[in-house]
Amino acid sequence: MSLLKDFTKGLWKENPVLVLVLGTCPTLAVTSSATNGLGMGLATTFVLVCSNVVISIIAGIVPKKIRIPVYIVVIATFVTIIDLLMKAYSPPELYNALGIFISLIVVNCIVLGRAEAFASKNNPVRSFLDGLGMGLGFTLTLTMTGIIREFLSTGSMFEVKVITGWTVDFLLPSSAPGAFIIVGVLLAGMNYLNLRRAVKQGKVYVPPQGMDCRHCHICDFGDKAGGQD
Amino acid sequence: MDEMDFKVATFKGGVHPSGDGKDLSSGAAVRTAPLQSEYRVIIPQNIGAPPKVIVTPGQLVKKGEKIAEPGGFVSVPLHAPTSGKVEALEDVPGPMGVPVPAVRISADGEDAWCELPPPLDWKTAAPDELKKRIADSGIVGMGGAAFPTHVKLSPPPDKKIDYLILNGAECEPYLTADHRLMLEDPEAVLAGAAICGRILGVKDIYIGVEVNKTDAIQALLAKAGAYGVQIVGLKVRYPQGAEKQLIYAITRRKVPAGGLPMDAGCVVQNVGTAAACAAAVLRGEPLIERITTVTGEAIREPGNWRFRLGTPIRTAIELAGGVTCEPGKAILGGPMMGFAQKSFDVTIMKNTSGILLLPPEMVRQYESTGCIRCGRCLAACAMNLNPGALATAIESEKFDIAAHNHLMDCIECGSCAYICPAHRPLVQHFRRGKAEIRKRAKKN
Amino acid sequence: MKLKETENTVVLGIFLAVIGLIAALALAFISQLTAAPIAAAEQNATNQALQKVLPPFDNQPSANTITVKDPDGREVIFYGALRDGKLVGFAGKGSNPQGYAGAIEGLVGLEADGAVRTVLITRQSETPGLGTVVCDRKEVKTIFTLFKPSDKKEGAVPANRILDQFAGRKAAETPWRVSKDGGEFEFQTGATVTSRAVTALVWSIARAFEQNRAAVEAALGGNK
Amino acid sequence: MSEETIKSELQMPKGDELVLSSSPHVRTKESVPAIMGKVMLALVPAVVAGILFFGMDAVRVIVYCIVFCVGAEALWCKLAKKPVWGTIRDCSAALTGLLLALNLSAGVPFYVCLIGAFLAIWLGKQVYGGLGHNPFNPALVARVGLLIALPAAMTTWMPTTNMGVMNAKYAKGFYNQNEWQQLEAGAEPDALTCATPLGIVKTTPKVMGNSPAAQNNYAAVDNPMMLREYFLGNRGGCLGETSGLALLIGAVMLICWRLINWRVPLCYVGTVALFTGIVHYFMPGVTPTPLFHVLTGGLLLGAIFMATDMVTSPMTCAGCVVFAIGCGVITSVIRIWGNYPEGVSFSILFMNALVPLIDRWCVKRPFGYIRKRG
Amino acid sequence: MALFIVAALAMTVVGLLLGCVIGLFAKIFRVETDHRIELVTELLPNANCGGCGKAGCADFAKSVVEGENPPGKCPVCSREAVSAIARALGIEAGGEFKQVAVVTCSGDFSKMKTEVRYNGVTDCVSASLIAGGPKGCAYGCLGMSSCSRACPFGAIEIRNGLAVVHSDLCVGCGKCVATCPRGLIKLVPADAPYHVFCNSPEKGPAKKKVCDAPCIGCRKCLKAMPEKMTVTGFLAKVNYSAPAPTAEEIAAAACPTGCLRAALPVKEQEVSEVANG
Amino acid sequence: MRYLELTVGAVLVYNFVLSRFLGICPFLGVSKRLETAMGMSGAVIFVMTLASALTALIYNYLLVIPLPGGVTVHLEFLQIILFILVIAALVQVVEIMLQKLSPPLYKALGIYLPLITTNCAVLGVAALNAKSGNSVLDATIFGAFSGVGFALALLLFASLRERLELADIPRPFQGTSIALITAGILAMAFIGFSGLC
Ligand SMILES: Cc1cc2nc3c(=O)[nH]c(=O)nc-3n(C[C@H](O)[C@H](O)[C@@H](O)COP(=O)(O)O)c2cc1C
Ligand SMILES: Cc1cc2nc3c(=O)[nH]c(=O)nc-3n(C[C@H](O)[C@H](O)[C@H](O)COP(=O)(O)O)c2cc1C
Ligand SMILES: Cc1cc2nc3c(=O)[nH]c(=O)nc-3n(C[C@H](O)[C@H](O)[C@H](O)COP(=O)(O)O)c2cc1C
Ligand SMILES: Cc1cc2nc3c(=O)[nH]c(=O)nc-3n(C[C@H](O)[C@H](O)[C@H](O)CO)c2cc1C
Ligand code: SF4
Ligand code: SF4
Ligand code: SF4
Ligand code: SF4
Ligand code: FES
Repeated sequence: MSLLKDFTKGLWKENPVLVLVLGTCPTLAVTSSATNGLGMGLATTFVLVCSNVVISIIAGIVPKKIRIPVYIVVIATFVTIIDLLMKAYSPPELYNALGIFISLIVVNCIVLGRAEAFASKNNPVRSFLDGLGMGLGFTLTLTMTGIIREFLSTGSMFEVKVITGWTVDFLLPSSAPGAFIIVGVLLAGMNYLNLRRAVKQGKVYVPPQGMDCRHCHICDFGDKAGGQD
Repeated sequence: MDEMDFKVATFKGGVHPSGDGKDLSSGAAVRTAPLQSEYRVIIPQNIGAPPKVIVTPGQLVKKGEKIAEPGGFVSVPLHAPTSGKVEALEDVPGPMGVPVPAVRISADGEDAWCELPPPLDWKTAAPDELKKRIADSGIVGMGGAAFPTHVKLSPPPDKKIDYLILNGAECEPYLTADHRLMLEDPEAVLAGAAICGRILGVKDIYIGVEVNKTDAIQALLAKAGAYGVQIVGLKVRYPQGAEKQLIYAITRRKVPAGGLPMDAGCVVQNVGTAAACAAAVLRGEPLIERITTVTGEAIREPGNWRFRLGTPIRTAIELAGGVTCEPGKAILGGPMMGFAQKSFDVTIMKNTSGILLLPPEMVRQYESTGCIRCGRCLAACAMNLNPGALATAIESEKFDIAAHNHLMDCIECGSCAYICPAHRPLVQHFRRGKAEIRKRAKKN
Repeated sequence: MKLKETENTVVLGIFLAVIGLIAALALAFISQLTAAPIAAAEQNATNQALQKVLPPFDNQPSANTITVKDPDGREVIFYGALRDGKLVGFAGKGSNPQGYAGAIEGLVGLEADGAVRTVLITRQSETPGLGTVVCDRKEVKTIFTLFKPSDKKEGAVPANRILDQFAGRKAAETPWRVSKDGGEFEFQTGATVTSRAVTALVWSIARAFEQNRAAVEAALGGNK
Repeated sequence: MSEETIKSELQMPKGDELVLSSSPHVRTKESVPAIMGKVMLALVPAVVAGILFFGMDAVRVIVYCIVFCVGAEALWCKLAKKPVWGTIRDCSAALTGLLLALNLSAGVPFYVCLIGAFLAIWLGKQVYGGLGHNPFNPALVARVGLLIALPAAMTTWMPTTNMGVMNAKYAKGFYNQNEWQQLEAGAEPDALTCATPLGIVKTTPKVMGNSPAAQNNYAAVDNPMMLREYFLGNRGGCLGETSGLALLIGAVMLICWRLINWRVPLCYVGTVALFTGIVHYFMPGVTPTPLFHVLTGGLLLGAIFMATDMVTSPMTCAGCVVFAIGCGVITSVIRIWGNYPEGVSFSILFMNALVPLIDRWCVKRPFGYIRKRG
Repeated sequence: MALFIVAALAMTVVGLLLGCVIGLFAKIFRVETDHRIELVTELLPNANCGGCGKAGCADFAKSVVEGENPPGKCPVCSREAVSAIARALGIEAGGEFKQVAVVTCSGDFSKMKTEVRYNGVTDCVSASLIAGGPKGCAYGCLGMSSCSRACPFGAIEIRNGLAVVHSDLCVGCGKCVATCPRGLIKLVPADAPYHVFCNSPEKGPAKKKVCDAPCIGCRKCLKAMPEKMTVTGFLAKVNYSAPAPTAEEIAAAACPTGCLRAALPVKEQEVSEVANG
Repeated sequence: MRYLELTVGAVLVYNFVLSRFLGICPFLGVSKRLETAMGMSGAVIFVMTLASALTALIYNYLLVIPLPGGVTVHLEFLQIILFILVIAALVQVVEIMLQKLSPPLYKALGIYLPLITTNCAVLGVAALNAKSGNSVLDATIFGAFSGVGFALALLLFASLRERLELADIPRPFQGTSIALITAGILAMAFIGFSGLC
């Protein structure tokens, strides 16, 4: 049961992008098409799962003082691996479209965040499931965002025209400003659903106010800032 | 109009309320209200400590007899408005909507003065003696704030007072009480000015009068020389009568923010206050009556009346011939700064300069929209604040932002709310903001 | 003392070093493993473009090149395609700086006789939706064609109204101009500048070939 | 009146109609709908000019935009359960619609108006909470959004119905050669497009470099005769931007009604003139004369009606001046060196983003605060 | 092979270097921090409501660690969390019993006379500054949502012009008490079922004139349960330090105006509608 | 002229946040108050400049190692690891030193430093430098001005958000949602600068 929860929570309840608002850069940058979103999501999932497992194994012996550098080395290793693999085996268009964002998985807050918040405190199996869940949640969100942006701008999904009569491209959703706007609207939609659900369940819902550093303990910003932000 | 030998001064900002309603009552000579059978004298009538009642129910009092002692230095005594019996000490509707304690006195009809203190010769009497007389006569600022006058006349020794300024601007629309006073009894005003000037030992005494009251200016000018008082014409513009703006207009001095006029070497008195001082010094009469304008489009016979303190406004309306229609709003004071009332049982106090009844068609129910940031309030604010932004901050309960943006310097003149095309209740926001900020300051 | 709480500088250094060592070895291993596929993929990427514009070939055109100057003095790289040792076509790669937002780079496939075969724009920064309409060859799949067996020939490229009109033309003719300037080539309304630049680019590559034909054919060899 | 008559006629108030509200108890007669209405009135000359020059197409676009904008506003209010009429009544949606229309080419298809209306009202205004809360000018959010989304539709310009009045030698530059030949031959092509002066200036160096031919091209669009036509409005462009004359009439109306701060248009246009003047003088051939820059593009419309939008511009005088100068500089830079032929919308949007900072730094010193120095 | 060796060497050197540098710097530039504060903050609810009288949870945590406040001073914290903190720091839990707010007024639109039309800001503080607001009673609830906006837990609803506390949402932080300009919201023990819903000290007849359900000071309740009630002037109060009145006692008292009664039970559905606005 | 293009490009045309999508998390997270944003801006400019210089050194001199025997070893696959390690260590060292040496400066900047480690912008600038093969000087300038671009966007955005705090935003749009939408419109305005370099 709890193992199942470790896996499923990332999909919706603690969705890294829409609820925790982490890893925003790739969410915005590579979702101009569904394929790119899917590719990026899978690459991140790979890194997330591998690093989660490795870190949960070594967490017990890593000296506190160099915890972050060690984790980063682990993560960077897997990122380099996926980078090399994609260079070798993925379609070149995909690799080019994702560009430097593959290497930037290293600093994706989700990866380090899960390492710190979950993997370093739990056993490899749970860490694996957590990584997989979070990764798939991320993939799902990215793909969905990609589908929406692609569909709104050209009427196609995964480069397949769904609406055949759509001839004039509407380029706003696939442009840079459109990325911000579409993700913003998606977040609003998520908030709306949560609000509605809260009303049904008799609970109070507070929309996420942005990456709230007090709940992330990657660094001690939140504690030092003392809620001043 | 003949050539006038006074300068016309003004300040920056302000508004011109359209249709200032002064002509309704400016031609009506001051009449004295007949004696009423009952007066309810509200006890806290001054800023500062409320007076302490010294009479008990059933006690007989004479007109002008003290019924309350000052509650501290910043406080004044109260005097019986007529001779009669103290009926009760009770709560009555106050001008701010909350019940306030009052002394109810039923008149015996004789209206007999108590033994008044002897008149003083203001030219020879010691300043301290004059000041004491003013304090004992219960005189407070009659321009609105009801600040005890003797306190104003006792600046700390390190503050050198250079100018005494009498405020005859009466910039509020509709109100004509000061106008009539200056026109009908210029000598009382001038004498009061001279008395106060002597107490303070000032260089110059000015009376500032808006130039829409030329007859009053002429009347003052005719006698001013004898009292060593200068008359200054003021541009017609609201809030010309606000202390800081008046000082700036006349002396070009700026009262520092958070400071008092004395920080700029000035003392400002309302002309009515001056007249009351003159009455106290020259005739020994305490402050038991004042001139009040009863006006508004809903009043049948707008005019200026001399009312005893404690007269209900219902009586005032009755004296003014009642109403022409069911009023949409009853206001104590002028339309820009006065307080809306919900009861006609409120009684006249030392600072009640006007009773204004507006017909319903003039009282639009303003539906305010969001601030459109037009900046008109900014241009209108005589204090150079940004009222629109302040109100927005208060609306979203960011009081520290408001405080940071100098909310506390707002004089609540209402120019901003008058001019706002979105009809935002700016002043109401400011009152709330100030209340919250004061509450917080107290807590820390 | 537990490793986790240690603050000993040397231990910290060694720990990080060991982690680094493991990472380095792992990566070195993987990189060796992927070196060949990556090289192949890179080859593929260049060849893919060439494949699109050239007739079927069996050599490595990307290794069979010569650089010449076009009439305006800009460099054009020619790739030679051989089949069974015979020259079957050329691909010229050049650029034109007069695009709406910077230079436009293109690859033009030529038949052995110098007639334009296929035009491909390889790099541009034109306005999306305007200039890119001129440059992009995008395959439009729809849900209806998705499951149909593809009936396109080997090496065929998606159509583009502007780029396709050059096919079969030879440079020796009158100046190539868009119809707006009195020429015979169609242009994209709203993207005349791009259309002009593309037209000029193709023409200059075709002319570069005509003028240097001998040298190119000689250099790119093939036993005639 | 004697005491008796007073008594006999005395009517006392019952006090059941009393309204309780804060001082001041009198208010100005001005109101938001009135302001918006007046701005629309001031736009009437521009609308008339647009219709004169672009015919029924202009009417169509204007009607579409206003209807769609008001509709979008109503729809949002309905969905958000806000009072619909209360929001429509302030006329700001209608004004936004009108301004949006004036910012579009008269030839745009209806769906451009529809999308633009939703971009303006939903994205530009209502997500921020409606009138007064939006930090960006809604009409320009829509314009720029459309420019990114549908560049083809947004950069296809109609010629004015009066272009033929122009000296044929000059007018020719505006048409493409085919169309011009057809026109000369008396044919009626089914759709005519034409270039805008700024468009020609922007594309000229791309095609010809800084050559004598390019200078010729500049001279063809930038000469006294053409400038007069531009001033009257006889040129391609957005339907409301072409006639400098009509816009200036609007400006005079707005300034007389004290609805806008005259410093904004003055500083904006002045900065553009100065900037382009300096560049024109010191780097000949890079850009046309300042007067050309003032009279072409959306500068006058933007400076008079859009940079002055009170909601999205600074509140203080000093702030407005900074704002306008900033707009002017950015507009000039984009026009001279950027990819876009015109930078008015971008510059105003960019400066909109700076407004909170400007507002923070350009505050009036409250009365009684002592100057820090001296 | 060279690749392996060079790569391994490079990484080892860099790793060693960086590890040492970090360790060294950490040693040289050592600054002490108190980790207990972090710990306590984590255990606190992080609602930052200010109910403890501090600027927020982190601030409160600091004061707890410094011994200035007992952990129980946080009204929002669950008992378990409080004792966890106490255990962690080895101190007394302290604090008071759970309290909830109650709005001591019955004057909704149906009961209290509204004499005039109010035109202004919908905010109790603002309204009370204008002739005391539109409602007839100068002590009653103004019903303009100041308290419900102030409540960080969405526990107050305005119902027909009267504020109603949903006691299951209320945590007793006291924000509303501080906000109400009339001072008629009181913190009472969470388990007290009955309250006097009136706040006006005025004379009974005066109250009767403006309100249908005031406390008229008839003292019936005092007679029925002398030690559980107190009456001062014309206003009765429940004596919360005594055992709570029973339903029978309340019935026996038979409050003639019904201002002595139980707090309204609220349905869950309603609660969330309030909380989510 | 080249440097003008480099700088204008980094600040306006290819703004890190608004057109390259780098450093969005701190952009959203630390933009609620202008003062905080200013602190963050300073820290980012500082770290990005330093990190660009260091990583460019690594890229230019450490990744291709000529061995004595005429063999060159290509260590490009260690690029990511080396970059991020150096950045992390750099940030940590700077933080530790600031904390001790200059408490006021630490107070102003220090708390933002750790946030920067996990920020795409810094690694991104290193990766971009590597991708375009910039020299150390070019890389440093590019890094500094990319930081300035980040700072510009952050300051504009923070002041806008302070204004939005006071606006009456519909509930579902509150918080990050409206922040993203605003960033989108800001990005639209920045599109106008395209072509300046
Ligand atoms: C207020 C306003 C702002 C405009 N802003 C832009 C802009 O930022 N970018 C743009 O390409 N076009 C903009 N336009 C449209 C230009 O006027 C249009 O691109 C084109 O007409 C410029 O050439 P012209 O001046 O020769 O007519 C704007 C139009 C108006 C009315
Ligand atoms: C906005 C505003 C307008 C005022 N207008 C007048 C006025 O017209 N006449 C007047 O005597 N006092 C006016 N006052 C009060 C004066 O500021 C000042 O308090 C008064 O003149 C002092 O005299 P007093 O103490 O005798 O009342 C006004 C105050 C404010 C804030
Ligand atoms: C925002 C914008 C983007 C443009 N992008 C391009 C482009 O990518 N390619 C191009 O050739 N022209 C571009 N143009 C230039 C104009 O469309 C230009 O007027 C046109 O190329 C020549 O006019 P015509 O095609 O209508 O005859 C652009 C113009 C604008 C306003
Ligand atoms: C002088 C003036 C100029 C205005 N300009 C614009 C404008 O450019 N765009 C717009 O959408 N609304 C404009 N408005 C209308 C209104 O301010 C706008 O709808 C608000 O920005 C919406 O909140 C203007 C209003 C005035 C009074
Ligand atoms: S802010 Fe205050 S001082 Fe300024 S105009 Fe408004 S009420 Fe008057
Ligand atoms: S006058 Fe009103 S609408 Fe204009 S800025 Fe001030 S508050 Fe806002
Ligand atoms: S109702 Fe009052 S005491 Fe209870 S949680 Fe809300 S604000 Fe706090
Ligand atoms: S009398 Fe009591 S119950 Fe009635 S309104 Fe007043 S306070 Fe409320
Ligand atoms: S994902 Fe880029 S900064 Fe967080």
